[in-house]
Amino acid sequence: MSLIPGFGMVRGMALTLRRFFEPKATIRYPEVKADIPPKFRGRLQLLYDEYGTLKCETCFQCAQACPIECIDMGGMDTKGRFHVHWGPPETYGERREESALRRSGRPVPDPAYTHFEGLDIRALDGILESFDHDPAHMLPILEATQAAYGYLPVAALKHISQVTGAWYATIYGTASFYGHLRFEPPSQAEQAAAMAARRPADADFMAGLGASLAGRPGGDA
Amino acid sequence: MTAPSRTGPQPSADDPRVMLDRDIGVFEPVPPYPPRTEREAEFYTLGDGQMLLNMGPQHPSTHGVLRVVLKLDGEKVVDLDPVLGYLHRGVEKLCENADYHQVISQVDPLEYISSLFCEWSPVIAFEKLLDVDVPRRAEYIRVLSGELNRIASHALFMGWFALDLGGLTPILWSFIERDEIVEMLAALTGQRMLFNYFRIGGVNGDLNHEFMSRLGDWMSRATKQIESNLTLLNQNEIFVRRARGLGVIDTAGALRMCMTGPNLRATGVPFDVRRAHPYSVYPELDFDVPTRTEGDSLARYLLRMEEIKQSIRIIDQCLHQMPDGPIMAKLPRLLRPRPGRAYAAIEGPRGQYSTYAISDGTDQPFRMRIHDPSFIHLQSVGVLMQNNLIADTMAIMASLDPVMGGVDK
Amino acid sequence: MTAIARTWGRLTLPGKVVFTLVPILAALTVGLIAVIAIFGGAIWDILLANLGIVRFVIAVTIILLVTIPIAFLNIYLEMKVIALMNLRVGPDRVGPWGSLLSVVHGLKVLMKEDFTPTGADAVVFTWAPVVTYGAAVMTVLVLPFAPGLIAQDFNIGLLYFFAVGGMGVVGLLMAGWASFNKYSLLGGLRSAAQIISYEIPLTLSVVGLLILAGTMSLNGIVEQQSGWFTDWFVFRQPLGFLIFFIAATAEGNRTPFDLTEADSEIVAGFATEYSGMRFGFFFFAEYVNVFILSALAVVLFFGGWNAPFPFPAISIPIDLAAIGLPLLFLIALVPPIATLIFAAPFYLMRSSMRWWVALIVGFVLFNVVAGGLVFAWAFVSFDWVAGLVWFLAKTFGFVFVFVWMRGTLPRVRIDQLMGFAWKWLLPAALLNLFVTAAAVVVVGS
Amino acid sequence: MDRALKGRLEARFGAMLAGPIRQRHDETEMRIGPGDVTEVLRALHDEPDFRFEMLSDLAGVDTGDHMQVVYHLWSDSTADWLRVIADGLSREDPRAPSATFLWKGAEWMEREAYDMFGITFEGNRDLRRIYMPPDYTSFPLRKDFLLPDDAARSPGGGVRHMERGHAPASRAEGSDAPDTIRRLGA
Repeated sequence: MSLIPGFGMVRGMALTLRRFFEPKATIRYPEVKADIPPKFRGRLQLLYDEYGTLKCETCFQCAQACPIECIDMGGMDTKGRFHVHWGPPETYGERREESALRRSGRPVPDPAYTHFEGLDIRALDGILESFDHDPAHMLPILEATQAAYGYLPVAALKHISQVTGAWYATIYGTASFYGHLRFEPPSQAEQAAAMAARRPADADFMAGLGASLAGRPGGDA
Repeated sequence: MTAPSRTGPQPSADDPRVMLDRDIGVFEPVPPYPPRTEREAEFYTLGDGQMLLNMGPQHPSTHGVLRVVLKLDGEKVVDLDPVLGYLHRGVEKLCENADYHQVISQVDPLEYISSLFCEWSPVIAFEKLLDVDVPRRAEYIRVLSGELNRIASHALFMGWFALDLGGLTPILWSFIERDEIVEMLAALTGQRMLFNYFRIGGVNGDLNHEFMSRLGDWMSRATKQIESNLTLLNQNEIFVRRARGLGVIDTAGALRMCMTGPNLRATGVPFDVRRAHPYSVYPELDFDVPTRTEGDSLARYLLRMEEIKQSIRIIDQCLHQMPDGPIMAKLPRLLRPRPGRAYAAIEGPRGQYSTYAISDGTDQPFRMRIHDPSFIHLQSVGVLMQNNLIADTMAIMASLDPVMGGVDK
Repeated sequence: MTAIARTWGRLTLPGKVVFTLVPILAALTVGLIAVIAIFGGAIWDILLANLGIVRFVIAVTIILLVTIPIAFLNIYLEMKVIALMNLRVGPDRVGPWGSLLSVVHGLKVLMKEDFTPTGADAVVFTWAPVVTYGAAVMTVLVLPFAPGLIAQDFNIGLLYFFAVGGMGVVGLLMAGWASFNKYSLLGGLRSAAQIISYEIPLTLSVVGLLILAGTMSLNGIVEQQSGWFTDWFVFRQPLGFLIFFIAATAEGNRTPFDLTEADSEIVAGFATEYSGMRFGFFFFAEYVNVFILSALAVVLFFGGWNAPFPFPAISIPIDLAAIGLPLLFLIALVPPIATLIFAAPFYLMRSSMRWWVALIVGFVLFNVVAGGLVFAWAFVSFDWVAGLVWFLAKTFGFVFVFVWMRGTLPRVRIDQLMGFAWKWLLPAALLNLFVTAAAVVVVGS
Repeated sequence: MDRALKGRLEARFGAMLAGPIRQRHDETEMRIGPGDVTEVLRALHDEPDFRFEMLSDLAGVDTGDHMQVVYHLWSDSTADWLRVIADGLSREDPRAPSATFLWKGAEWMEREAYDMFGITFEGNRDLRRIYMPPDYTSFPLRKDFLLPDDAARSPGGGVRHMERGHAPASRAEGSDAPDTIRRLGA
C-alpha cells in the first residue's frame, strides 16, 4: 500500500487501462485452431499401411496397459484376425463400471466379457506348477493348457502371462505360431451346442423365422 | 403428509423427501436423520436468531463441488460444516486394482490444477518399494516440469483468490499465465491437464525442441509479466484491507491442524519437504524457503507469489545443470516389488502430498494411501472462520487453495 | 399451416401474448387514425388547452423508450470494455464488433421461462422489478439532456431525483423478502443497509454545491456552469465531487460496492430466484442507474450540456424554402448521383469487385458522408444538438469509468462498507459543507 | 536411515513395542498395540528428544486378518519419517484411540479411515462418514468388500439413489399423492 490512500487503486486502474489497448490473448476458435503438440496423445487411432492393411500386431499390450480398460480386442478384420476395438467416449464409463465389477470377483453380465470369465484356473495352476512357472517352457505349458481346456482361452493366456511374467504378446505370438494350438473351441458343432445351451429360445426363433420367410417369394426356406 | 419417520431405514441427505416436503416448502439443510455424533448435534442445534445457509455444491465460489452448511447469525458465520463426497471416486480402491504403471494415470486427476505432483509421490513410493535408482537427467526433468506446474498452480491461485474477493480481471490474466505454461507442458508431456508424464524409474519423454523454445521464450519475460500482474492486487487498498487479518492462525494452531505447505509457512514455520526431508535433486539446487509470520490470508497470498519467484530460480538452475544421460531406469514391463511398505512425501503447491504404499509381492499395490493437502486444509476452514462474515468464507477458503478433486479423492 | 402451428407451439407464454397483442394493436391503431381523421380538430383543441399534461405524457413515453437502448449500450460497453481489460476479445459475433449482443440478450431474456418459486409471495415478487425499474426511469424525468431538452424542469429537481432514486431500494428489498430464499434475503437487506447509509453522504455532498448554485433545479445548475470548463463545479467542489462519486458508486450497486449481488458470496443476491423478463428488469434498472448516476455527476459537477469552452456560435443560414422548386430536384438527384460518384472509384480501381457490390459500397459511403454533413450542420446550427452530444459524451465517459472500476477493483466487505460511509464519508461531507458555507459567508461579506 | 533413532525408540518404548523396529530407505517403522497409541503419540510429540510435532499422514490398513492404523510423523530431530503402526485391531470391531487430542487435523483423516475401513476412533467427536453417503453400510476399502454385495446391501441400491427416487411405481394403492411422496412418506 502506498502512502497516499487510494493511490494503489489508481495504479491498478492505470494497469487495466494499459491492458485495454494491449493485444488480446483470445484464440478465435472456429477460424483459428489451436495447434496440437506433436506429442499429443488424446485419441486412439489405428494406422493402416500403404497397402491398406492394419498395422496393429494384436499384441494386446494396449489393452493390458489401459487403466480404465476402455480398449479391448474384438471384432475381426478382413483377414480374420482380431483388431483393436474401442467404443465412443460415452461408453468408457460403462467399461469402467464393468471393469470394477469384474475386479470385484463377480461375473459380468455383459456378453462381451464372457470369454474372459468363467474359466476354472485350478487345472491351469496345476499345469503351471508342474512346469515351475518357468516362461522358458512356454510351448509345453500351452500344449498342456490346450489339452486341459480343449483350446486356449484368453483368460488362460492372461493368467499364464501374469504368473510367469512373460509378456502377453510373447505368449500370443508363440501360440499363434504353432498350427496345432487354437484359440477357439475345437469344432463348430460343439460351439453351436454351447450356443444353444446358452440361449434355448434360439431354436424357436429360427423356426419362426423360417416359417415367416417360407411364404415370401424368393425365400429359400 | 406425515412428518419423516425417525425410525426404520434412514434416508440419505440426497433424499428427495427433504425437497418435496410441502409443509416446509423450502430446502432446509438439516439432515433427515437424528444426529450421529456430538459435533453434528451441536452444529444442527440452532441458537437464538441463528439460521442455516446451504452453500453449494453448485455455488459459484466453492472451488468445485463442495457443499458447506453455514450457521449464521445475521451475516456472521458462527460455525460451518463442510459436506464432502460429491467428487469421490474411490481412487485408493482403483489403485489397489490397477498395476503399478496404471496407478499413475489413476492418481493424475486428483489435483487437476497440478497433476504432476499427484504423480510424483506415488512414483517415488514405488521406486522405494522396487529399490530403483532414477537417472539424474530424469530427476532434473521432473524438478523442472514440477516447478513449472507449481508456477501454473500459484498463478491460478492469484486469480481465484481475487475472484472470490470480487475482482473480475485477475482470473483471466492468471489463466493467460497458466496457459503459457500448460502449452509448454503439453509440448513436453503431450497433454494439457492430466499429464501422465512421470514413470516409475524416470519420465515418459525427453526434453524436446518445442518445449525448450517455449520455455526460453517464457523465461525471458516471466518475472516481469508476473510482477506487472501483481501490481493490480498487491497495492490495492481494498484488496489488502480485506485480506489482512483474515483467517489468522498461529504456528501452534497450524501444526495442530496438520497444515503444511504455504499455509503453514505463512505462520512462520519454514517447513518445506524439499528442504526438511529432501527428495529428488533438490539438495543440489539453491533456493530459499520464504516464510511470513502473520498467518493471515494476505500472508498466504504473498507467500505463494514469492514462491513463484523461487520456482523460476529453480527452473533456471535446472536448465543450467541439466545432465545428459538416460531418462528411464531399466525396468521390466510388469513390476512385482518385494513385499514391503514405503512412504514418500513431496512438496506440492498446496502442501505435502504423500503416498503410503504397501506391496504384497503381486503386480498390484496391496494398499495405497494418498494423503492430499487440500483435504487437510479444508478442514481448518472451520477453525479459521471464527466470527467472520459470509464474504470472508469464500476468501478464507480461497486463501487455503483447496482443489476439490484432491479433497474428495 | 403446420409450420405456423409448430411455431406457435414453440412460443413461450410471453411470446404468445406478444403475437396476440400485435394484431390487436394494429387494429386499434387503424381505428385511432380513423378517429383522429374524423374528430381531429376537436382533439387538437383539447390538447392545446392542456399543453403541460401533453408534454409530460410525451416526455414519459420517450424516456421509457429511450432507457432500453441506453441500457443495451451500457451492457455492451460493460461486456466489451471488461473483456478488453481482461485481455480477451469479448463479444464479436453479433453485429459489428458484437454490438448487437446485448439486444440478443434482451430477446433471450424475453424468451426465458418466467417462474415464481414455491413459497414466494407472488404479488410482491412480481412487483419488485417493476418498482426498481420504475424508480430508475422516473429519475430521468428531471435530467437536462440539452438546452430545452428536459422533460420536467422542477425547481426542486435534485430533491426529486434523490427521493425517487431512493425508491429503487424498496424494489430490491421487496425482491429479497419475497423470493423466499436466504441468499435473496441477505442481498435485499444488504442493499437496504447500504443504500440508506450512502444516501446521507450522497445528499450532503451536493449541499455545498447547492449553496454555491443557489438553486435546486438541475437546469439552473447546468446554466450556471456555462463558459470555460474552469467554471464547472468540480473545480469549486473537488471534495464534494469525490464524496459524490464514491457515494454514487455505492448507490448504484457498482463495484467495489456491489455487495447486493456479490456473485461469489450470495450468488446474485436479491435476483437469485428471478428469471426471464423479471430478471431483465432488474438488469436493465442497474444499467439505467449507471447511466443516470453518470448523468447526474455530469450535470452537477461537469457542466452538463455545456461545452468545455465557449463554443463559437456559427450559423449557417440555409433557408430551404428559398430554394423553392429546385429543392425537389436536389432531393431526387443528389442520392443517385452521389452514390454513383462514390461507387465509381471502387468499380474502376478494383476489377474484382462486382458492379452491384460497388454500388452498395457507394450507397453506404454516401449515407455516411451525407449523415455526417447533416449532423455537422445540426451540431453548429442547433444548440440542443451540440448540448446533447456534449452531454452524452461526458456521461458515457463516466459510464466508462464505472465499467473500468468494475474491471479493476475487488469488492469491499459489508462492515468496511458501512464503516467507510459513517466514519469517513459523512464527516468529510459535513466538512465540505461547513467549509463551503464559511467561504460563501466570507466572500459574500 | 537413522540408526540412532532406532536406539532411542527402543530405549524409550521397549516394553510397548509389538514387533521389531524396522528401517528401510528413509523410514523407521515401529509397531505398537492399539492400547498404547495415546501414550506413545504423546511421548513422541511432547518429549524434547523426539519432537514429532507434525502428523504427516494417518491411514487405515486392512491386512486381511486384522486392521492397522498407521501414523507417519515428522520431526526435526531425525532425517527419517517415523511410521507408527497400531497393529492387531480386530476386524469385527476395530477400535483405536483418536489422535485428535494432539492433532485436531487428524479428525478428518480419522473420519476417512472410519468411512473406508470402519475403524472406530474413540475420542473423535465427529466420527461420521465423510465421502460416502450417510446411509451407506459398507466399508469400501476392506479386503472383503465386493461391489455387488454392497449394491445389494445398501439402501437405495447402493450406487444409484436418484434412479430409485424417480422410478415409476405402481399406483395400485389408489392414493392420490404423487408416487415419490407416497412411497417415501410411508
